[in-house]
Amino acid sequence: MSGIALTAAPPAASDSPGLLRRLAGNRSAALGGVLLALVLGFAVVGPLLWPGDPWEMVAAPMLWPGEDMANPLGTDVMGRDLATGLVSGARVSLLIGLVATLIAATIGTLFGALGGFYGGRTDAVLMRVTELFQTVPTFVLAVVLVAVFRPSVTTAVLAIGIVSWPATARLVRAQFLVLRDREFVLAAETLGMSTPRLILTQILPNALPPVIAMSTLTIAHAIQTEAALSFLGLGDPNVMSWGTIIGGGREQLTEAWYVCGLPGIAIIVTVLAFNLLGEGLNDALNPHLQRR
Amino acid sequence: MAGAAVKRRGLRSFLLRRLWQVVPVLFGIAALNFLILQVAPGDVVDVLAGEAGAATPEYMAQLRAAFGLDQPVPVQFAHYIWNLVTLDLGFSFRQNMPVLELIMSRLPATLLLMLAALAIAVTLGSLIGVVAATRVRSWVDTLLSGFVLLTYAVPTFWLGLMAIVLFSAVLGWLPSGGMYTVGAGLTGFALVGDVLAHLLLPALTLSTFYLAVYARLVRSSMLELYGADFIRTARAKGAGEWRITLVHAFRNALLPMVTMLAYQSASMLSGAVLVETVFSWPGLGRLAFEAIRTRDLNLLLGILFFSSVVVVLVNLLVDLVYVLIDPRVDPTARRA
Amino acid sequence: MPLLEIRGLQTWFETRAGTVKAVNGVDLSIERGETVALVGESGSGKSVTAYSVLRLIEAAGGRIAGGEVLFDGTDMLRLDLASLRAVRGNRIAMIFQEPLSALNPVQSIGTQIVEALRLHRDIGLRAARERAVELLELVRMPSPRERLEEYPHRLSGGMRQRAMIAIALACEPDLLIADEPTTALDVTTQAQILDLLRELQGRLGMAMLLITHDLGVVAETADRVAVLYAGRVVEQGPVETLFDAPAHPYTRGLLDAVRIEELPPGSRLPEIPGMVPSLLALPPGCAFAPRCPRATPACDAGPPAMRAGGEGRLHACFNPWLSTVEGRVPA
Amino acid sequence: MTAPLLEMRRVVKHFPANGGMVRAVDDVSLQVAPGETLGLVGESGCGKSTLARLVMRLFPPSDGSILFDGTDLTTADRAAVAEYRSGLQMVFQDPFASLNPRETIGRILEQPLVVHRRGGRAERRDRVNALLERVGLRPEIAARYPHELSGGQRQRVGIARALILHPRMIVCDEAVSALDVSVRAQVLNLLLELRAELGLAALFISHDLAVVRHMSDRVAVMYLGEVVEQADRDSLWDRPLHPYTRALIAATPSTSPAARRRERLMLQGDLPSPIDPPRGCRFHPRCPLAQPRCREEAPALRRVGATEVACHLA
Repeated sequence: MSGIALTAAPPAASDSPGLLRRLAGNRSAALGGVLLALVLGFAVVGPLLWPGDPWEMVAAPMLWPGEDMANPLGTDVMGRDLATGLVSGARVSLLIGLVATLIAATIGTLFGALGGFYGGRTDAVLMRVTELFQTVPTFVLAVVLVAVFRPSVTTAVLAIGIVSWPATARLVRAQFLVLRDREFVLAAETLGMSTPRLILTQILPNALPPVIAMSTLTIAHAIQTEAALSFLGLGDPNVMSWGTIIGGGREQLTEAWYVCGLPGIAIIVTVLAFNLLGEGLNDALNPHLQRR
Repeated sequence: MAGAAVKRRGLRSFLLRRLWQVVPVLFGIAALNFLILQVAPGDVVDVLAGEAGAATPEYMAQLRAAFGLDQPVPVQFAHYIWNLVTLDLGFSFRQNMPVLELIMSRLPATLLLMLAALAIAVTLGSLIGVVAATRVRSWVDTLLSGFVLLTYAVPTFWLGLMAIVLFSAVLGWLPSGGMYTVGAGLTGFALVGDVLAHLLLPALTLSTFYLAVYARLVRSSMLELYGADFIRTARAKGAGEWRITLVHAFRNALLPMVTMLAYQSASMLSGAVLVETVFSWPGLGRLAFEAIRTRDLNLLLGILFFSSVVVVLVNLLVDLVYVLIDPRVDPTARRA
Repeated sequence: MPLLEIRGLQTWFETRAGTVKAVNGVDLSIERGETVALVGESGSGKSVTAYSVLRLIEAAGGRIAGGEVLFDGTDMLRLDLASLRAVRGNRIAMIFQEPLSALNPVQSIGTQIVEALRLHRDIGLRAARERAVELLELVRMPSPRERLEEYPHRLSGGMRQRAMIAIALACEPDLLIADEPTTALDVTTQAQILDLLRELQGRLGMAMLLITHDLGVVAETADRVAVLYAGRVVEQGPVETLFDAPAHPYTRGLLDAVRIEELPPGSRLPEIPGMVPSLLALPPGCAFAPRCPRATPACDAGPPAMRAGGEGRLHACFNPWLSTVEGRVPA
Repeated sequence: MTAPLLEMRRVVKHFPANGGMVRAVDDVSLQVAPGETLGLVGESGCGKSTLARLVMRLFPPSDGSILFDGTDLTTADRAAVAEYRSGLQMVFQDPFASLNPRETIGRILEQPLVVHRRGGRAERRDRVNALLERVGLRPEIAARYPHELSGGQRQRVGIARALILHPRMIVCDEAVSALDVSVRAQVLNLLLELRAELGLAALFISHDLAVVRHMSDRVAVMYLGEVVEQADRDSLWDRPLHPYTRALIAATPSTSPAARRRERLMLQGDLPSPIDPPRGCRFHPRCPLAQPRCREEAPALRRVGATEVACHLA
């Protein structure tokens, strides 16, 4: 569902010192950073404010937020504290989002780099595999993987990682294809530079910036996918995530819509934070846009 | 030689070749399914028949023989492929029906939902995109950017839930789920109207994300095209802004949108699973949800295979549309 | 009255780094039926001047900050959009450097010629298509009738530029602006296109403003030439006399640098030291002074005004090479 | 004649492309003696850039062999290739694309020395500074990034990079085409000086015949992947034998008043596609002098006076 189109931009002429300054000056990046800090703070400080087991039934069911200050965000249909649940969800979401993206970015970069650099048959094979993963509806595949291998945090991370890499692979490949024929790369080649050195020192540094930007968006998407899996009942049965709370609150949707509403807002804020950050990064790393 | 004639003649061979290219893709999907079965815990038959003893022991034994589990893996794979080729997706014991039959009975509902969502997304998306592009940095444009950002962040299933709360529970305007009013026995136009009323919320929910994607895409391609040399040519010819926007820019902005459509047919099917679950829309997605709940893995794998096939066919259709609208695509050339 | 008269044109671009004064006071006039070349290196403002005439520069992010562009007596800069459109493509037409990107990729050549016709003439579709065939014949497009249905990507570079010219000539303009029309083409194709432009211009009696960086193209095509440096005309006059005895040191330097074939092979080439000044911070005096071999302190004080040098020659220099008798001295 | 430094023997390069084979370079044999400059001229798509890349070993030839200093590169071992790499360097066309945007000028220039393990850190820095000065740049520029430099300065850096390993020959592929006239003269002068000073051999490739003539001892003209004429500079310029060479000279616009009134040999049509080039003489569809024989029979290169020419009528 990652519709935010990241085209293979011409490699940036940016050097890192200016990057932070540019990011801070970029409105979306700054807003994204603030939101992300909020979510991170919630995940880190939350357990101190609302300690305890999110699964424990601590009060009367379906307490509305603000009704009882012992449970500031109310309770769900089973009388479990929502604030504690939301904190747990924040930790799960961030963890799964980050690790799954790491997996996706690694596979994607490897596939894209090899295909783009070597071209020919290697590329053809790798691209067929990539296309295959783009043809299969990714969420359905993730559902099947988690269902077959039993729901747990590990299977969720692996499943999301496995379905999320094709976009990165395509981006990296496109970058490599362009850079491969750039004159400075040819110049390095005519110097007698070895292939690994050529890839690592000449091509990769120029290919990575948009990949980093895209990875931020992949995190956002991974968090949404995790929530959707948990919503369908494919979450880790021992871990309370935002999707789990929404899935549980469905039955009493009309009576206590806040049970579904609050974790949804948490998801929106987190995903928004990463999207904004990714967009800001993309602008800051892309000299093509800077000129506007 | 006129290009149009060449194109028409090329189209047939293009279609044939594209159809031929579908074969390895299908084979790959089948291989992927088989791979999942192979690395799954327990033996294939355990997975396929579902747990908790839903299948009779006789059928389990029969399945084991059919899969030749004593045979080497390649032979098992050959069996598996043959079953798929003969459209034998197995039997669902939970639903007591062949998987293929189940899927076919649910397919029309999903297609209806997807088409409706697509139609909404494409029309509204292009409209908003064009308007935003012609008024860059105006309030319309800012509003669109905000809407797009928010839409990207909102989980589809959550949006559906909230829509139910607002439009069904609070306002009472629209039904909260299902495809038609059960037991009303409506026919003719009344039935169509009833289905449309049921369709509206799920279709809007599913379309929201894509609407934002297309609006953004159309906006950015229009902006890029406004700087294109041939737009400058049109200006130099003395063409008016409306003519430039619609005849020259928008016509070209359609191309990336069609490409995007192909990319997103798979994503849309994924979205349909969630939306159907929320709205109890009796399609493939709802079927998948039921399969998850009952751990009917065979049915789930069948849905995965079948939905992939649907995506392949949709992509084929999009390719064909692309050839028709972009004269630069040479249908006789091989894929780049 | 000249057909086109540009007076004190200033076109600026606002960037984050400051105001780029791409065109900074250009004066130029073109008579009916005459070919004037505007020549300069990249960043000299020659294309920006051309786009400013048709006010295409606004869509490119520029702003006309001052001056007048009088076409047949009316100031183009003061026209409302409807009247401006009535001039564009009708009385003033334009062709561009990259014919492939300048043609709409999803419209056939015929459609694009017909559009140019029907925007300004009350003519039926069938008649317009017949006229389009005539136009393609006029630009010597091989098998013109078949080409109507062809899309730009299927034509060769030379044929694309011919199609572009056919579009420009559709309404028989009084003035054709050609922006680097042959830069993207190979030399042998360039020769064909220049030949065609020369012939059509004579036959149709239209004036032409030729924008180019290639002094050779100027010599073979234009009647008069204006040399641009850092957004200003530094010298103008009839091509033959100006190229024979350039008055401005920049013109002379430019000519010396390109007349490679007249030097003994392998010998040192005359060069202009340094580089073009930034358009963000132009020197207060003559913009060429820092690179000029004849510069004096006076050159840094204020910009030199345009002065007449006889035989229709004009130059903006405090210390010009004036003796026409002496001719060009090979460095 | 001394033993050639670079020798191409019947080199062929074909690329698969949409619906056919691009015959980018077809049976080309060329030689460059030590200290000599061979000019290579032709229009876009004639195969001159492919030839440069073949010489630089960026891809192998489909057929034929390329010898540098007597060693066949297609069969050479790693050590010989490394030796070859340092002996033959290239100056690229686009000064904006030929420098890595993420490396400083100093790093870019030092890299070849690091790759070939030459000198210690201090020695390398000295060499970089000395060379920067030699190409007319201040040593402070070593700390800058390419985007901070002008086009002319970048091309000087490109030349410095090509020279840092003390090559015996350089390949210049359209090395001044992207530069403005006033800067072009500066860069050409620098190349002339350095070549004389270092006794370099060169392959100088350009579409501009006047520039090629100025820079070269001998000139070869390519058309659609083939060498159609090859001669010493003056014979080719003063007495071109191939109709294509004549048309090329005639089509080059000149600022001299005399040239304005000269008789032109105008070619018809455009360059055919290098996919499935014309049968017989590849130039015959555009040749004003073509005979029936030219359609049937491909002319071989043969010697006429001081010139080698591939034309039935020469």
